Amino acid sequence: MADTLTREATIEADGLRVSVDLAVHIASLRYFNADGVFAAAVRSVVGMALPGVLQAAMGPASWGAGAFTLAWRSPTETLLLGVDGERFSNVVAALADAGEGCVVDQSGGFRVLRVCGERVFDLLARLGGSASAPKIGEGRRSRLADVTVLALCVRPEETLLIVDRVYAEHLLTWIRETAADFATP
Amino acid sequence: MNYSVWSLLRGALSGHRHWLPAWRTPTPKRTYDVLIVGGGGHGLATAYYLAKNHGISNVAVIERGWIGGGNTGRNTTIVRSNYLYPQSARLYDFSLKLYEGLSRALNFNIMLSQRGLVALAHSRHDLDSMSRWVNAMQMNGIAAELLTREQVGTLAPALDMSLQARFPVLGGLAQRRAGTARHDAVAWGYARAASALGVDIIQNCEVTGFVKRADGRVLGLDTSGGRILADRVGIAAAGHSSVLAKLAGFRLPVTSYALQAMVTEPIKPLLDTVILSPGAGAYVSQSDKGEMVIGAGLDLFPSYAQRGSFAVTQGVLAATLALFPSFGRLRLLRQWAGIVDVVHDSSPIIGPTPVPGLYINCGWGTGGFKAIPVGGWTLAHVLATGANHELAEPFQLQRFITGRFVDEAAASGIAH
Amino acid sequence: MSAQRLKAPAGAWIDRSRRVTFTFNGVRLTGFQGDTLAAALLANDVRLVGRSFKLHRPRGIYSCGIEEPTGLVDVGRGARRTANVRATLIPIHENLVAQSVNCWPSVGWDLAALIGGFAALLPAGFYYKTFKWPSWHLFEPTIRRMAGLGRGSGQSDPDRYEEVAAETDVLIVGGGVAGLSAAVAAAQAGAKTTLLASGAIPGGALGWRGDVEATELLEKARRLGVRLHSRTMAFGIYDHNLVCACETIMPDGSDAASGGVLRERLWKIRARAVIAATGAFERPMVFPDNDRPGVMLAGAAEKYAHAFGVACGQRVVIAANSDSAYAVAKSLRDVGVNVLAVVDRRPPAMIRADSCDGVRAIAGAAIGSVSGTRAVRGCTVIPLGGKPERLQCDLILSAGGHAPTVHLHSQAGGKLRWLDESAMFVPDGPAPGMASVGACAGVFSRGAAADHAAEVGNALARGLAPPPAPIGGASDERVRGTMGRGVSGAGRSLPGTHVPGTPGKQFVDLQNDVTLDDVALAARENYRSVEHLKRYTTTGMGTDQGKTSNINALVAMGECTEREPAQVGTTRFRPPFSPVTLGLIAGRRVGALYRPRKHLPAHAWHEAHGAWFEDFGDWRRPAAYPLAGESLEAAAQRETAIVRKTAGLFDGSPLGKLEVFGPDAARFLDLMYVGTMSTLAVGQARYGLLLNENGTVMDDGIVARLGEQHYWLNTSSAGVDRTAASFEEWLQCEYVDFKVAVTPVTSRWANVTVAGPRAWDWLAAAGFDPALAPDSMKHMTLRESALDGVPLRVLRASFSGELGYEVNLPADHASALLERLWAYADRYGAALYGVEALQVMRVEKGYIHIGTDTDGTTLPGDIGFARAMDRKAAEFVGRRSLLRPAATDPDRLQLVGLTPADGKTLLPVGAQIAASPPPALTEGHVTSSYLSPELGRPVALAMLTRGSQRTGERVRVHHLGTTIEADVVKPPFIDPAGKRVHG
Amino acid sequence: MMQLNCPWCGPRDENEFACGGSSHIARPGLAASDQVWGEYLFFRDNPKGVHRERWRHVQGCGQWFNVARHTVTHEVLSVYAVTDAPPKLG
Repeated sequence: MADTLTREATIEADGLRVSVDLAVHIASLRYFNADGVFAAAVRSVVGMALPGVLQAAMGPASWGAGAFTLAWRSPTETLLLGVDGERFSNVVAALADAGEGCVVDQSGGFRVLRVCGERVFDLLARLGGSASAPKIGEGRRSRLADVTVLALCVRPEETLLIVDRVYAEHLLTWIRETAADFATP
Repeated sequence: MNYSVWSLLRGALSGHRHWLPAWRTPTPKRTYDVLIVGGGGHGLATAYYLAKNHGISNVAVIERGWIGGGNTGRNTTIVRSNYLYPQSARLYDFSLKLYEGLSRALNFNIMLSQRGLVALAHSRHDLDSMSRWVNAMQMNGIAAELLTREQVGTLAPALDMSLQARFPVLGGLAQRRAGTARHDAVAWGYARAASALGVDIIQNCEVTGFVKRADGRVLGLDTSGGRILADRVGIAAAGHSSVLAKLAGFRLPVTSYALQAMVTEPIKPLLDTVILSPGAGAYVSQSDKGEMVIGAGLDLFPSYAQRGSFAVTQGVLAATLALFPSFGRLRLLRQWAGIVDVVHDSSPIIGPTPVPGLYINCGWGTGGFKAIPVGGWTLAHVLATGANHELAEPFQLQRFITGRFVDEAAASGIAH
Repeated sequence: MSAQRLKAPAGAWIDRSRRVTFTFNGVRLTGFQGDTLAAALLANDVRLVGRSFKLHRPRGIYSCGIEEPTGLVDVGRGARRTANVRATLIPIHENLVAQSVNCWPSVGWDLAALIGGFAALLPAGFYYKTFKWPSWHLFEPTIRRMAGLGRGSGQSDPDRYEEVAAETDVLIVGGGVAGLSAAVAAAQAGAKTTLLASGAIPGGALGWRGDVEATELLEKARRLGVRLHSRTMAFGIYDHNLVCACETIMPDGSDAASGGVLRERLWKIRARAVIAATGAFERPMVFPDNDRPGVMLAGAAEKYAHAFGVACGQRVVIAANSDSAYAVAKSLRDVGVNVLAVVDRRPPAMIRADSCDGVRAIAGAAIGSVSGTRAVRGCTVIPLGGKPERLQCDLILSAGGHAPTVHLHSQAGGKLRWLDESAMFVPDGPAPGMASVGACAGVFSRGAAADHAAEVGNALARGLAPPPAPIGGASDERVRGTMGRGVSGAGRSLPGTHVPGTPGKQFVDLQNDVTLDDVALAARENYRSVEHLKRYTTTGMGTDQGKTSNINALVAMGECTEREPAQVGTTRFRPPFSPVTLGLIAGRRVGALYRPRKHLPAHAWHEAHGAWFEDFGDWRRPAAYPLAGESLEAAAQRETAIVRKTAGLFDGSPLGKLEVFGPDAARFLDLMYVGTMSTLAVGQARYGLLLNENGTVMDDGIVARLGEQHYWLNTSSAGVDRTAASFEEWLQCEYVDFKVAVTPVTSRWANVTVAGPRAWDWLAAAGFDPALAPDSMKHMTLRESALDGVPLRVLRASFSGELGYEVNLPADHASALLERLWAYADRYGAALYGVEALQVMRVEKGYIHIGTDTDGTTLPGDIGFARAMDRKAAEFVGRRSLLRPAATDPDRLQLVGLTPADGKTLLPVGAQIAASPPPALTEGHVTSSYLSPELGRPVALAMLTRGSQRTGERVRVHHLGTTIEADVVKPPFIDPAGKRVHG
Repeated sequence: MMQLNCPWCGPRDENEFACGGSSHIARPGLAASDQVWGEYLFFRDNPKGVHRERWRHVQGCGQWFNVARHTVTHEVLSVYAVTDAPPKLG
């Protein structure tokens, strides 16, 4: 009923495929100066600079191979996402005492929905405001299905929806019902 | 001229040419004993009770637009006195008692329909809060009952009574004497009766300033129709209270918000009582013409625009359909908003202002319509005697300095 | 002579090869594919369609569109029954079911029609003058039954609605020549352009004329990438140019699939600029009995003839106050309909000489009477000064002039001005962010409308101010449209059309039965403001919102009160432009998708272990784990006894959790909490109270120090969002130079609580690090630990009063830990316990629960925290308010314990404490109350005036008519020294 | 439904924000009189015209910012930082 999200909870529709990615590690990087001591530590440990406002960037290695993604969330917060648990913990540990900032492991606190297909924009237009759809390299936190969702796009035709765990089922149900009517012109 | 079935019969025979104006439209005199700013329900009631209770009829009501055009014509017409604190319970029940005799007193049918009101409980915690509410009302001498699920279901069969509903109905608090009244009729009824007793009702006349003596005492009003003097002035302008206070040189603990209301197309009777659900966030009744009258909470940002945000309208109607799924295919006919004067403890302010001779009745927030009779009665009392009516004593401006709030909303429990 | 189908080519919109059968009032009828229900009814010579609201007079089809006042029906079956639908808007489909509204037993024999006989007794506002004695309650039920038009389905709607957000530079509302011209111009200027049309595109007056230029415009618009939405009615314009529109996907009465369908789509379009091209409605003429079935709008009859191939009558009289009457006369004649005469109310000088070739025009004349009640059979014409002439006709058309559709302009805050020569209100300059073009701007000649619309489209696309409308009215010369007959020019029209003094009911509002006499009565009784007129007579308050009645009503009021129409003015136009389905506005927010509930990470595990779930705020949580046949209360008693005796397992995951980090974190928390947090050593935890600026207790919970600059905060589950928001407000708006980061982590960490004397033994058995043992980890300590590599934050704290461990771990591992611990439960005779048992235990200990024992008026001193405040001289949120007179009032309600005098009776929650039964002055109320299994008697908490000084006093507790005696005690009721918690 | 231009996230629909009431209200210290404290907490201009208020982009970046908005037309005249002085409005 509630949190029985399994990998197979995928939704197929006309020009759309939505799946849940359970194995994503997520941490909040909090800092008081976007280009201070902490930011420098992130650049060296993660290999990428903190993204600018509304930006999201993926590390050099492809997603599958344990690269990291950084997504701007506020002037004092960036989300770090990674699929390789071990590399993720090393980064979290390395940043722990970087000073002027902290790392808050949020793994398990969010769910990541992977939305693929050419009608991603049509789906997001049916979940929320018209400013919710991220372009490539963007991360936009907005109101989708009445709840707060960070939508980030690091690859063409693939948008990740990051939602608080307690609202994941709600968002998925809303998407499932929307997708069911996707074929109606 | 008396309104009755006989007068209607006489009218039928004479093509209804014998009816007199419901209220006079005099040219304003230069001076009055009392001036009242605001021609809504509270202002008109104040004028009526000044003449009726205190024999002061050298009074003028100054209305910026047309009488009953502000919140009086924009609310969801609910009258009730299901209040927790003795001070509020006495105030609102006094108002309900006046409502119960108002059609006869004013010789104007205000269509008071005491069809009962039920506040819904959706959790055991809600039931506990309602137990406190009912017992407190009974302590205040106001009849109230706790209803079982089944009793609520029979009163409002259109409710979603399934236990799997998003807001399962576990019971309710009922006040049988509560119900609805025709809002326009309340304004017109008071206007007609006040005019008959000699009160001048002056529409399309906007107050542009207060005339004061050197020592600060109020002497009268500057208006779009010229200067009018008076010994005492009463303000009953609801959402525009701060605008008038500013003209008079003081500030109020008031913020004006849009409060939306809406009606559906008229259908045959489907709901015979007033249903309130603080938990779901909507309240509903069916008008005599058959429209579902729907209201909810405020648009939560300051506004004097009588429109309301579409996002709030969506929330209100989603809440309404959560309670009444069978209303889904009905259609929204009209949506509008009043401008309500909200204070921290959602209780009124009836009494003197920092300006000598200037008194105010405001702060009713979302609950002004039910209080029109008592608002008029108590403002008239202080205008006539200079002393607060005992019902109004706990509701003074000073409470925002001393901290002696009468916080009904808070007493019903913050979110838990 | 009945209405009937006209020969082809009349009927551009119908497919004569596809017959469609439908039932109306139980009678099976047939029409063609493309017919609306109204067209098909007229084709079958069904004149009587419904009954009017008040007088139940017979009503027929009056228009051919959205302004229909009287042709209302209920359509569809069962859960799909839809009330008050306009027959003019429903395309018929196989086995469509429709019924008349507001009549019983049938539309032909409506009992309530007897009222018509007493109409003289029922002028406007009659109900204000009577029904007072003995009381309104005697009359209301009958009146309510007679009121209300259609009947709802009484079942929940099986169909679905969705909401789509869009953005565009220029949004055009209306698909006629003006709308299309503006769209093409805007797109050519490079703007992202969207066009909405309530019907087909091209729409408006061109829809059925096979207008070559319009089709070219449409093609050009498509090529330029204009996004065209037909069957999409813009119903409202809101702040900052948000236009909301309803797209009809599955029209009413279509019973397609058995399951639900996507019925309508809500468009929420944010536009930089909006152009209204919404055309105009035709104004009815006012003459005696102008409400009989067979009296219709002239434009409507023309459209029925050409679009649907239906002659609404064979012998037609047109009552005119506008040149458009002659265009309609010739148009009907072209398809073989016999137009007897145009009865033109205007003096000859106002009538265009070239307009009436071959059509008999009676100038300066009016219709004196209409014969026939359920269908027109004839009328008398009274030339001013001449003798009446009787005409045998079966159809009387109204061509009363035009009323520009200014609703969106007015909703957007635009002003209106009165054009006397054409007797209509037009926009007075642009509204903020919006311009009007074509007929709704008062530009009726086709050429001028197209040119002006293009200029406006171009200007708004480039962000420039729109050029003013070339409002011609009478002086505007008629431009010969390329396709023969131009769109009728506005021409000259009289404001008022009725002949004063003629007897008979002359209707202004057909749906609500408002006559000229009612308007005169309103004027006589001083209900002169146009808003009073509307509310007193209910004109314009029907489902058509006055689209065909507003102008005639306000003009009539003007005449009764010697005022010009401009002085009378119009009422405020409020959304929606035309009634919109509630379900559409709610969109997907139905059932569980409206305000989603929150579930525990281990919800399934609890479900599998017999949890009884309830709502606690938005959280769904186990209230208890009842065994077979056990009540909730009995289960809670059993669970409590087990925890007190041995040990219990509880899921506390909804507890609010925040991580507060930064060099100024300690200083900041001292400013937020009543107590002092900066003195906590690392690993140490302390209970804290949070107030708002007004001193009210808002939240509470435990604060623990994880590191020099790092704190872990627990708050109430309902309060965490509010508390986090409050911290952000203080940090960003007041203490702006503090370096503090507040990160909510409620969903990251599950909370598995083990409590009871054997709690530690249980944890040890399950493999927890021995360093967490009670003797090496004091009460109110937080330790970071691990179990099989899973990181833990273990807090020794207790809301039950027993030895307690709160194990915070990543949410994904909650079920595994519960399962692991549950395996050892039998060894200790332990049990799962729910929220109910926790409440019993915390009340036994006298611990408060914010929002249950406290409310929005409770100050810290009321619940025993006065001492904490004195010791802390420093500033904190709410402190100054605690120095106000009210806060130091000795008579405040204060928290006390209560036990029943007889030691047996449970004190009801919410019972009032007072010296005597009601009515009386209350001194307090019971806030929490349970039977204590350990003590074998009830225990309760209450708020009592001067409670702290009344220990030992005997008081009376009153609940719904019963009175129970109780003694005031000082909590806690169990283990006052708190030995158990220190284990 | 309004659209507010969040200084970080750009234009967003009003239902992503929460209004925090009037801005530029100085907070008195503990020594303030009851009268001054009461006026700080409750007494407001509540203008029917331009109102300087603060908003938080709750469902976006979570940041507070100031807005000068007309309380009748809802026209937004200026958006500026919480720590900025109120701009002169033309």
